Amino acid sequence: ACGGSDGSGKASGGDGSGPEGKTIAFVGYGNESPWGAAYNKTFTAALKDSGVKINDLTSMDAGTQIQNFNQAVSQKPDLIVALVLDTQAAVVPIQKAKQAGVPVLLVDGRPDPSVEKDVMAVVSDNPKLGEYAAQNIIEGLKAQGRDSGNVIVLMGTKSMLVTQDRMEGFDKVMATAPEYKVIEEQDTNWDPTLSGKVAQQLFAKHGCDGVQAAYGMADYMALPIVQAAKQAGCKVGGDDGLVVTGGNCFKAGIDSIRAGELYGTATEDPITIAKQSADYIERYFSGKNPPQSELVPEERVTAANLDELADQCSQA
Amino acid sequence: MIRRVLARPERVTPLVALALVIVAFAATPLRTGTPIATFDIYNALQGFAQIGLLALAIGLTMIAGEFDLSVVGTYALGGMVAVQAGQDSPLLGVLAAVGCGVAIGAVQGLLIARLRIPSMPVTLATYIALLGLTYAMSGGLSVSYTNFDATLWVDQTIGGYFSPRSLITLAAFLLAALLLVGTRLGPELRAIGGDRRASRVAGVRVERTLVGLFTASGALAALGGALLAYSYASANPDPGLRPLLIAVVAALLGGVSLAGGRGTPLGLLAGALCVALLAQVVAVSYLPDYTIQLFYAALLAVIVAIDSPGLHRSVDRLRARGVLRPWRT
Amino acid sequence: MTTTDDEPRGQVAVAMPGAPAARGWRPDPLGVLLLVVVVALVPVAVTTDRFLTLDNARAILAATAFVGITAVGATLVMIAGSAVSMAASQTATVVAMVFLSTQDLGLSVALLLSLLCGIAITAVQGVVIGYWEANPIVLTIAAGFAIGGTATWLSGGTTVYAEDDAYDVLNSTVLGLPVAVYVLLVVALVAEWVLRRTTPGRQMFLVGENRGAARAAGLPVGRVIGVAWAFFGLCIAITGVFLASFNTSATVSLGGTLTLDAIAAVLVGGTAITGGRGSALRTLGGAVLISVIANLLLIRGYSTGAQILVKGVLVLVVVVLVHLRSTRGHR
Amino acid sequence: MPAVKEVSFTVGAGEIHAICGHNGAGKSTVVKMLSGQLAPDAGRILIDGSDVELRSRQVAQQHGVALVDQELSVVPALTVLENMGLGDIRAPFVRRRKAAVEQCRRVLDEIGLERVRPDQLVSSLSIGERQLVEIAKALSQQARVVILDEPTATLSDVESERVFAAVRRVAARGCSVLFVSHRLAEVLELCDRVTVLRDGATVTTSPTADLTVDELIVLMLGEAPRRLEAARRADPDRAHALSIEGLSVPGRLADFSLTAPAGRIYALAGQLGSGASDVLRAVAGLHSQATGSVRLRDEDVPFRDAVGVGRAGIAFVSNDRKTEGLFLDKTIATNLVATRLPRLGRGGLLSPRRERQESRSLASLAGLPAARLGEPVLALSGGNQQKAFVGRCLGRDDVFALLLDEPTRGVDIGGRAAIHHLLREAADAGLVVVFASTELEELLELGDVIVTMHDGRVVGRYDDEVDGAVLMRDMTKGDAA
Ligand SMILES: Nc1ncnc2c1ncn2[C@@H]1O[C@H](COP(=O)(O)OP(=O)(O)OP(=O)(O)O)[C@@H](O)[C@H]1O
Ligand SMILES: Nc1ncnc2c1ncn2[C@@H]1O[C@H](COP(=O)(O)OP(=O)(O)OP(=O)(O)O)[C@@H](O)[C@H]1O
Ligand SMILES: [Mg+2]
Ligand SMILES: [Mg+2]
Repeated sequence: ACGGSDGSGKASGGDGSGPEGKTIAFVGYGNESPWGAAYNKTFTAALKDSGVKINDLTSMDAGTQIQNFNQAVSQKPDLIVALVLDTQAAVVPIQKAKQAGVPVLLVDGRPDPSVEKDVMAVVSDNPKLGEYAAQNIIEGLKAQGRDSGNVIVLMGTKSMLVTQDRMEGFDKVMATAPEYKVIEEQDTNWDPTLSGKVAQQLFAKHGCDGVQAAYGMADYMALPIVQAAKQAGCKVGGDDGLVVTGGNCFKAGIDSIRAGELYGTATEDPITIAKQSADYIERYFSGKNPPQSELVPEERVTAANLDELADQCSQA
Repeated sequence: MIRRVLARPERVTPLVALALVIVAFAATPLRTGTPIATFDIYNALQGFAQIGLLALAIGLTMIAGEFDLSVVGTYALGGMVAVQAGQDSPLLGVLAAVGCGVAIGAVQGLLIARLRIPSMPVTLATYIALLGLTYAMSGGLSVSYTNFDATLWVDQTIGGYFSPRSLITLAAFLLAALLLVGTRLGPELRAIGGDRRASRVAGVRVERTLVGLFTASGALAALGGALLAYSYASANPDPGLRPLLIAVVAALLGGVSLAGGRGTPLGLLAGALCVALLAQVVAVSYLPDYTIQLFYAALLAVIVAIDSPGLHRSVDRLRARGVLRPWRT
Repeated sequence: MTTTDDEPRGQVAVAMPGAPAARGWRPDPLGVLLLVVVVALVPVAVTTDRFLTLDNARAILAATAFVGITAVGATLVMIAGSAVSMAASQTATVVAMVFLSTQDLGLSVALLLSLLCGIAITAVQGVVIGYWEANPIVLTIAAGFAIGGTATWLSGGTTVYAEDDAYDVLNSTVLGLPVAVYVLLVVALVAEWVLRRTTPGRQMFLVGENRGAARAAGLPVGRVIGVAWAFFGLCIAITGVFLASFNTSATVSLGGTLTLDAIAAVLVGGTAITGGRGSALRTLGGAVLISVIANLLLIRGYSTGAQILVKGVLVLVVVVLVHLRSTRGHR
Repeated sequence: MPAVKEVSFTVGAGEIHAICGHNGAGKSTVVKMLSGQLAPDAGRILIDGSDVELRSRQVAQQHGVALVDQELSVVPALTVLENMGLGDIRAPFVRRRKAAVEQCRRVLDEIGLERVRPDQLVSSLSIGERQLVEIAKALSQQARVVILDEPTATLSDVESERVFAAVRRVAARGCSVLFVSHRLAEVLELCDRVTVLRDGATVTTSPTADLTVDELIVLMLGEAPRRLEAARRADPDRAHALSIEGLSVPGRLADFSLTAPAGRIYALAGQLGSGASDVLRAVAGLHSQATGSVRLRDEDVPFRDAVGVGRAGIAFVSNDRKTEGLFLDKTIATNLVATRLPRLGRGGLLSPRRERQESRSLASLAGLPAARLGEPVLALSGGNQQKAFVGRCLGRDDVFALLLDEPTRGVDIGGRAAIHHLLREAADAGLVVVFASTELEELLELGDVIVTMHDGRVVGRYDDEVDGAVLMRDMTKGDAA
């Protein structure tokens, strides 16, 4: 049950002897990030029975991560699994891994185009996630019967490819509904507090009637928008209230959709991708030659399909 | 005996800390089952290169009783400038970065020395402003460095253990050591940190030395940032506070005190190596990332205790009351 | 090596003008700066669309609240001479986690527990700083590492959610302003009152100005510093509680840039980092000023970078002026 | 107010020239101008007959001026060797260690610091040794003019003698020496000529051979000092005494005992380093290593804890009002009530009205102008600052003992009389008053009982009439003059 693979090549290597006794160097996000914590837990658990040994080299500090990546290369494990914070800085370690003949599996964010061919990848479908957010907004506004509307966007850290990909998808879909205009794009650095603060000021700047919809790139950035709107006296949700959509669905987001405040969100939950990447690794070690790059299927979440996805989204 | 040792913590702290960390490093095979590889040391030195110049920059100001928080801002700006100016000529990029560092340091030094303002708020403000500047220069985006030759050059292995980056960092420490041990500058810096009024009366050119010091600190931080950006092939507009905190930890482990008047470049070197090795220990023994924070906390707690006059007095008091046995001196 | 022969050799003849410098009215640099800033802001404000609106004023106050509350607490600590804390954001994060995870015990119990937690964590640091004279910066860096590391360890990094949403009352608005704004005002007034009208408050000024003199005079130096930090802990805890309610969940990085933002606000409020001078109400003013300028730049469409840059320059200018003012007349 | 108005004098080559004057006469100000720390507003300084402009310490050094500042100016964080070369413009940029160590060793030996190693940290030396290091440094700089501002204030007689010998050697080489001191006998013994300053102006310059100490005092003060009759009172209630038993501070004070009943003023006479000051500091809770026992009004005093000492009813006035006394930036009123805040209101609240009342009444008690209560203490003259410092401890019903270290340091004769009067009144009101002083006049004037100390031990105790010469002999452990 994998999403679209680009089919450009098969992952070579993996002697087909099965995962038993293999060593993975795991250069993931640190546990300081809730997404990372959930991923790490699920990923480790999923591979537990396979007999793979996982060397924990996770870190939430970009510099430490690169150093750990280099460390991983030197240890010549059977596979390096990496979720990198700074895509560009990872280019050199990836090249070194290639020279050393150590295969690399990149998870979550896509690799820098210059090393795209050198790694395997299980990536979130970030453009899709952006598209879903735009679809949520358009659908919500249409349902309110609006033929015009202003949209604000609070992005994650702009320097990350994840953010850029999502914005690309978002903009593409928003372009199909020119009656709705994106009037603000602010970088709030994946910081919930900063999102809330900026949202407060944007509502003041444009007034409640000047903003009809908002996209917070993760649920923990969308919920502060909801709070800020409420505190500014703006109506949220319902027949004519603000349409807010999130992403990286979290339990809090699901609850908020239930409460009728958040219009929708989208997956990219850590659990699905953790399971899929673990599965990919087992396939790889068992010689099943998985495609070089796999996309994790993402789902749009709204009140309509909430019950099906609530479980998947409530793990983090 | 203990008392005499405690009287010169700048000699004892770095040695003890480094010895402890080396023992821990040497003991990692017990945990992991794999012997220490040449690369482990290379990689530890890479970590040293990442933090070393920053630690030297802030450590030197701490010896003189100042506290240059802006180094991490200069570090970020240096990386950004080097990447933007050095796409064609890496050397030009480094020069531009160091030039910026010199300018920033000189301006701060003039403010602090001429107006006799405490350095902490000044450099904190500069840090915030520089962060904004770097952010504005890059539009908040990481800027990638496409000159891969330079990237490969700075990190190539030399003699198995070193890279040009770690050698440059090491050289900076040795140069600082040579300057501070071999010339008047060393005692003068410590005098300025230890008793500024007395240094003035004795005839030390306090203002000039401070301006020079902040200039050097700015240049070192910018150089560190530039090398790091080359190594990562990208410049990050906001490295966060963590590099600063780690540099401070390195300096403190190096026997420098925030009160000033104490410390040597070789001590700082030991402190920076200590921090880098510790990170390597955590990495090769697959300890969770947060353990390193707990290690830092524990090491700093010891330093706090060594450097707390009130605690010493409490101990004296207990001893005077006969609760504790007196020191044997 | 000799001062030559017999007659005028080392002759010193010095004369200084007789009258002391006139002690007339001297402009207060900080006041002048404030005037300049306000005068400069007026045309910008007037020409900025939607800046001078009630809604925007509300938004500015709301944006000030979280940092402002912590900054007010930090003022006391800075006045008492212990400079700054580098552990504020980690402490706020831990408090937020405690607050959300104890919601099932009822709102008031959760509130009490989390405030106590913030006070305890911070007061312990204060006691070490006060009684042992530990360096506050080193100690709080250590504390920051310890708190952050332990929080990650114990929570395993997972997001903390509340069992119950009674806390939502903290997000409500009264007369269009969030509760946090009123709390900020109350905290600032209480802090100012403590500083001006109570014994510990006055002693904070004395201890901060000259710790040696305070000790020789038999003032309870350790206790005074401990009290200042405990109050700071209360303020951080309040911020943490509001952060938790606002975000409805808490992660290890919830505190964000609280530490430096609070220090910036205190410094812009004109409190001297060396201690002994300052005011909670001026810190409030500093926090609002930073918000106003950030808001103005945001509305005018300047980038995040420009906002941060202007904030840094503002802090720098105020620090220099405060220093010039404090050394006016002597040195 | 100009600190120095009109000063002229000439120092010959090879001459040791003294500058005398009472506290605040402007001696140090002249020294600052000659050493490049302060620029004169007008006037000329000539060295070797040519005009010089001493803009900075470095320029002064280039013209051959070496200095021992009034305030101890060696850096404790450096070694003795490093201090010797610190700020010396002749010291090479690149350090030559071997030569420097040899030179340092020789200089140390000459001044009698054979025990001190060049590599020793100055922080490990006693105050006297530090002072000697600073003097040795100045004398070794091969200067044309050596200025010594109160170099012997913290030295014992033996140490002083070493310094004098070294100074004479330097002068014999043809160097001009400028010697500032309050120790008049030593001035007359050492120096060739003396210039007397009064209120910032030269009174006279005259050869020391023509002067006696008494004549010099008259020149300095304008008229002979009047000596108040010591009024000695019997002890009232013995239970109100402060009793100190076996008080010791390692390295400073050995086994000191004294019972000081209320009503009489006890004087501890001793030069710096004699332990007199340490008795007071130890009782006040500022020596954490002190041992022994202290009781006040039959209650134990927790004397290693400054807060507990205050609570037990002891108030302390240190000898350094700048770093251990006043809150200089705060108003006079705030300073006056600083130590009695808990009693100015209830439950930790301050009552502004009571604060005003209290500060007014204290100001009038201490003789400070009530109109200036709102000004920072910094704006007061040194004498008035000291009055505020002493006044802070008076008029409290929870204070039973006053400890004062150099109660009139840097105070003119009028201010001094006023402070003495305050202390007398305090004693009459039933307080235990103990003070330490290095000044004979003050000891005789104020002390009802005088305890002389030297080298951390009590030398003698005088309850009755006593000759100043006896005290001086005790304090210096020398033979009676
Ligand atoms: N920085 C200063 N600003 C203003 N007045 C000063 C300053 N320093 C000293 N004075 C004043 O100048 C006068 C002369 O002081 P100076 O230190 O020269 O006296 P002195 O003769 O050395 O006294 P002492 O014997 O106590 O050392 C005093 O009235 C003093 O208050
Ligand atoms: N920094 C200052 N600002 C304002 N006024 C000052 C300042 N310093 C001194 N004064 C005023 O100048 C006058 C003379 O002060 P000065 O310190 O010279 O007195 P003084 O001669 O040293 O007296 P004393 O012997 O009491 O120390 C005093 O009235 C004092 O209030
Ligand atoms: Mg003097
Ligand atoms: Mg005076």
